[in-house]
Amino acid sequence: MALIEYRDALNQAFDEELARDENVVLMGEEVAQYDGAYKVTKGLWKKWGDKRVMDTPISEAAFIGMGIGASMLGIRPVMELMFWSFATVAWDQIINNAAQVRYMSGGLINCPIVIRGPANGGTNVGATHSHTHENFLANVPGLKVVCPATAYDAKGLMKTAIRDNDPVMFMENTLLYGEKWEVPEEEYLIPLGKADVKREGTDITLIAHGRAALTALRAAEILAAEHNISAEVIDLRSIRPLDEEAILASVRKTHRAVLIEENKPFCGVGAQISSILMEKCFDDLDAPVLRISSIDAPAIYSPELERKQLPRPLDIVAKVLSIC
Amino acid sequence: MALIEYRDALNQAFDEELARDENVVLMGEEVAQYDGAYKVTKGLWKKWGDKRVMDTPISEAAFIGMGIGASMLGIRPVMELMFWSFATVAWDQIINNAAQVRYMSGGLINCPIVIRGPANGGTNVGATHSHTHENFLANVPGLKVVCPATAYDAKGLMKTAIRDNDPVMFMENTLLYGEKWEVPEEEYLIPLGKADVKREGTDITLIAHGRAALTALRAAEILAAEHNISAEVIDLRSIRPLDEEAILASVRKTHRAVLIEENKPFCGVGAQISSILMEKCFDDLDAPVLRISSIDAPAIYSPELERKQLPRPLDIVAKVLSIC
Amino acid sequence: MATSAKSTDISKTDFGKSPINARLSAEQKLKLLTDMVRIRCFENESVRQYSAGKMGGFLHVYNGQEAIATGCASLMGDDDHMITAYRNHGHALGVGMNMNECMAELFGKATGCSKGKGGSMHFFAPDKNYWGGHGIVGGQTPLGLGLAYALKYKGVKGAAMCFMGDGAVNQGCLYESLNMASLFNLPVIYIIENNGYSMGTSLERSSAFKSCLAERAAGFNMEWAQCAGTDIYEVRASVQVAMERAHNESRPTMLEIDTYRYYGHSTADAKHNVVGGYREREEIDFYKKNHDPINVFKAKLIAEGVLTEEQFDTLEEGIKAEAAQSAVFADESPYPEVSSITEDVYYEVDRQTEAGRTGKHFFND
Amino acid sequence: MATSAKSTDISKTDFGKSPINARLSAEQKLKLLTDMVRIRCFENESVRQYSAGKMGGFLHVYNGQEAIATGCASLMGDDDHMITAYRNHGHALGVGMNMNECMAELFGKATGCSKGKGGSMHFFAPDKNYWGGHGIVGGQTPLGLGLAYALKYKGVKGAAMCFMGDGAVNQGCLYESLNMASLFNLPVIYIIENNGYSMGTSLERSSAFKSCLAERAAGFNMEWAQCAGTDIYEVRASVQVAMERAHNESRPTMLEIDTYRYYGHSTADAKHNVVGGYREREEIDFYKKNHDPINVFKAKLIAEGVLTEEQFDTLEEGIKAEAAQSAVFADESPYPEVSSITEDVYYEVDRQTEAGRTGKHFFND
Ligand SMILES: Cc1ncc(C[n+]2csc(CCOP(=O)(O)OP(=O)(O)O)c2C)c(N)n1
Ligand SMILES: Cc1ncc(C[n+]2csc(CCOP(=O)(O)OP(=O)(O)O)c2C)c(N)n1
Ligand SMILES: [Mg+2]
Ligand SMILES: [Mg+2]
Repeated sequence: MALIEYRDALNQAFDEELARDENVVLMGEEVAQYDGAYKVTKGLWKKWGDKRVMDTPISEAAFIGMGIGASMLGIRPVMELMFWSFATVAWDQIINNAAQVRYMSGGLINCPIVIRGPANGGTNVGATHSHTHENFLANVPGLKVVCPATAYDAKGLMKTAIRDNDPVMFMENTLLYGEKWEVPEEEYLIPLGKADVKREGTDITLIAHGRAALTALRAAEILAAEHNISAEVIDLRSIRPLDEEAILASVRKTHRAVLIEENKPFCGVGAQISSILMEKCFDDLDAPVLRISSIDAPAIYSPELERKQLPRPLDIVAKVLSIC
Repeated sequence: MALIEYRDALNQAFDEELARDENVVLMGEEVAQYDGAYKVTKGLWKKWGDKRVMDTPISEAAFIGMGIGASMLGIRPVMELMFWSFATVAWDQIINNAAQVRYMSGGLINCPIVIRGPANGGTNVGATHSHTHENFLANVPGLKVVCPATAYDAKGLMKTAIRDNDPVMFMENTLLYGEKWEVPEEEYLIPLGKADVKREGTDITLIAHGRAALTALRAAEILAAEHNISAEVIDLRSIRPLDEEAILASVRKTHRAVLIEENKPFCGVGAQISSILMEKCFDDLDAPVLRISSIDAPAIYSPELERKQLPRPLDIVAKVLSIC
Repeated sequence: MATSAKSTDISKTDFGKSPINARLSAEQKLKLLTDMVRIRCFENESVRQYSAGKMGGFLHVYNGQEAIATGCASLMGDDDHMITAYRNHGHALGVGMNMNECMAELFGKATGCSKGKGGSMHFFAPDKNYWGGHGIVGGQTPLGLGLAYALKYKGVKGAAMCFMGDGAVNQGCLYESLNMASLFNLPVIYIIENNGYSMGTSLERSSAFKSCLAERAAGFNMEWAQCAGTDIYEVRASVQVAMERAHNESRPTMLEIDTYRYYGHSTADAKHNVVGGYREREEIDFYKKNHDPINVFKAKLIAEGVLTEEQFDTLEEGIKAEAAQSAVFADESPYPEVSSITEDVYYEVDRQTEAGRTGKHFFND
Repeated sequence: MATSAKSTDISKTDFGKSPINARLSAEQKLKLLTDMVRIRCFENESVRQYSAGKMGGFLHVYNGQEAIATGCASLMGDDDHMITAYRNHGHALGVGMNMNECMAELFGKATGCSKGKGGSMHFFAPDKNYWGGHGIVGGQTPLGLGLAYALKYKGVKGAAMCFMGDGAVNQGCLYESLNMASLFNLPVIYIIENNGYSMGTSLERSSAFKSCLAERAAGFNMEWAQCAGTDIYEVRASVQVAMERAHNESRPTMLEIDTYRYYGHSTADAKHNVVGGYREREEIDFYKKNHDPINVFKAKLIAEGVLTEEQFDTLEEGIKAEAAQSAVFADESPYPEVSSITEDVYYEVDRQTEAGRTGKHFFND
């Protein structure tokens, strides 16, 4: 298996799907001639040309809406938001058109669109550029939400997302673009709605998604090495659909859980998982399920402090120790 | 005490605050000459004139943004969204400007704005017009979120919201505008962040906000009359700040809770409350905390069905009976 | 608004002589009239049924504007598409949807075009190239762009007509769309149905413009035009220019068509025809008397010898009966099952594909 | 882009003779030059410090555009205000912010103008009528409208200058704002700093327009103009017209000022000056050689006898030292405390008012 960057894994997914289906088209700001602000679409415009890989003006509402409209006629647009943060200006198109048009038409219209881009803090770009919308978007029935943590997952999930006939919100991470993972040469797909047990364990379950899953893995290593605690790490990968079975099975085994996310706490993904565990694992729990999220304030710019605003391995370790 | 409509209670609040502070101004679509789409601002344009009560074009992004900009210079705008659903087109202004400008300026800039309007389903206006954004907005540090259930609360909270120096998202309900409650003649204020125990009880705590609080009250009556169960009903009134103390005190007394909201379930307000109870009342609970929200799909138009999509008293009763 | 100075004044030009109209057969002309009357009667019936408490939510009717939807729909070929806002019954009937599925939708019945899920604002018929029916003001304008984009992508010679009201022109995504339409040479036709009001706000109180709203497109290097919406011949002639531009040059157009609505904004609008309301009763009467698209066209067809008064009465009677019958159909139709609330949310779940069966999609418990 | 056909070509008109410039004292003229040089030196120092790893995030510098912020700021009276996008260091220094607080902000230090919370894109100085510094493209345009609205509401004779780039004109809220500015007669001046590129996209690839972008305002019945941004005299003369319109008629203006950026979009932009990148090195050299606002003004002042080469060198040396010193200041300043992460979120909490002490405002535990 080749060791490749997260961005290149995505790039391969686009390239393969562009080849597979002539209705797939990539669009967004700087995705074509500039190769993408983060070079995720590098070389694709050169290879596939203007028709399949297209630069847009800085008009997120209109170009996301254009993608939605095109998808209604059978095009399969893969739309880049240079940052998911900029979805705020296209919010209406996503929430009211992509998510609702199938329903309001009684199932007559489909919207096979992928909206993608990085959604993360931690890069010192300030509050307006560091939003993580996965809890908002997964609240909306009609949307699917995916947050891959590794290159392998990113490629397999992206290919599936492009083939999915529902609108998929695909959240990448600028801090991961340059990280490398093993990715097979042969084609593979990863279903939406399947969590990945990234580490097996018996004493406690750490549930996370996106980059927080990697932070949880690091915490699990420390817990094993320094505290003799065996933590199971579940990477949700997809937030909606959600792999509830995997969550329940693990917690029923370990009887304890800590939920980690880089989102803000109030009504975050962790709140939803906690409420599921409350309802379905009440008698299985030996301790309260605890949550860690980013410190509850807008993303601070100061590099020194933003590092501390997001969950770190030792924050997780401390929470775990408080209930183990 | 006079028995007045929810809409008139709000109207009084506006009138009194317009009189009290010359920087208060009401703006929105049809709020002036048309008296408001739901007549909440009736008579105020006639009384206060163009300067204080102003109609805007159908440009939510720009007029909400205009209000935010004006508030930075000391104006205290009370902005109507004809429906809170239309906040989707002004999302960026709310999330990135109103919520973040104080933070990003290191506290140099304040944003004393109120954004208000009805936020509810149940009126058969379809999926795009029935959004309840309180969980989304309360996720954003920098914003405050208020959801009054009665005329009394609406007036007292609105007056406080207008005087508050932070941006307050004020969510009303078209189904309640025509309902009547007792409201004192003399001036009063209700602090943000104080829940109201709308009914005392000993066996279970029902926690809700907005119209769901009234549904919970009706359920409590049925529980008392037909099942001999004494339910305490807590109306959160304000979602952020949240009266955590009131929630904890009640559940530590009753040892059981059901959370009711008209929002969609995934990452709803109930998820947050459940996760708080998980963390802080784990040993006090005699049964899992359960949640009720609207049926997890876009708001259906069909009047017959939409009635069933939102939580009804008997839905609550059934949930309560399952754990009592 | 001065009731005399508007460009809805009957034009000096005889648009019946425009090639697109001159080649119409008598039958085709009667079809145009019939389609307008069908809209009028359907709307009247729906107002009646609304008053009788048969539906919920809003009802925005199209009375007075019939020449626009009918004229535009009549120009559509196999690869031409249409999308509009919430005042959409006229467009729906114009493209050929039947009264039963439309009335049943208003009643919230399972037999409605959207299975009772969309309601008055959300009629759809993709099989007739009709993409709705959208409730968020201006929200359909990028979708219209997307339809045009898809047509061009697929290499077919089609146009996407995207309608909006005079109030909707103040939603920003429209201008983003105009820029992209012009920049990318997309065959979209933006049509402003300017009925002079957005709810209770007159055009003058909501918009700043030079000669008209459509002229705003000029700044985006886009062709624009304005015409009157009284005479369906004029509507067809004006839209045809844009259609040809779309088909032959793949260039967009913004077209403003002046019109008038007889009813209030919706059935809830009590201020549209009362003293102290936002418009005078005389104004409404003026339009009904001088600019009614059905009366005007009827008179033309009688003058052309294509129609007699008696034939018209028969026609109208038949259509009224059809409309009344649609209410019976709607009334007798079943409501959707409660289980249907969570259907039509996800394609993959509805089809129970592998994807639809993987993971939890709904979260009530 | 043809490097010769742009309106940045040095104008035939001698704007030094415009009343607003003719009445400048020698001292005031030197102040204008000084301010431009201060921006240039600050930006050069910040690029150096960025390369040295002293800051995070993005750094968008203003080199090449100095005449605009400086010229505009020089026209501001007590009731005139300014707001702009993320390329905002020039405006900040222009209104009189000092280099220390700006450089410290870039370093993320507690002594920064925004206490290290805003970073490069978010400088603010309300005491100097300077409202930032905004990172979402176009997001500041409604805020600028709000500043103008507040000025009018309070009855003061002021203007709000709201800046944006040539890429930002394709955000819809700008057009909503233009309509409201014109409709409500608000004293706002929208200034497009057209540097020919939005990131890697040239003007021609992002926008459809007639003669220029500002002309789009015409459709909203708004005055508009275009001028070159090389000669600060021209900038001042052009902006002054809009200022007077705002002050005396309470009417808005859209003004497009042609300019050029020497560096990439941000320090992360590796494609702005390489073969196969989005612009040729010759183009950059052409602008530096023929349109550098500092060189052009320096030459004018020397010709006017207000300045000598030697004086300029001394001036520049002093400013370079000031910039270097600001980096020392920033470097030696402390980082904010971790506890400050949750400060400046809520006014009421920061002041520990009754409201700030009621209910739970933060939810980490
Ligand atoms: C974004 C948004 N804002 C406000 C509304 C409420 N609203 C519905 S229709 C309407 C007036 C629109 O007028 P116009 O565009 O002229 O269309 P007409 O009703 O005249 O056909 C308003 C304000 C909405 N649906 N969406
Ligand atoms: C809504 C939004 N979309 C995209 C971006 C990313 N972005 C930041 S600056 C920029 C280019 C803007 O160019 P222009 O307006 O010409 O300003 P300049 O950089 O030339 O000063 C882009 C695409 C953003 N910050 N906000
Ligand atoms: Mg209208
Ligand atoms: Mg630019």
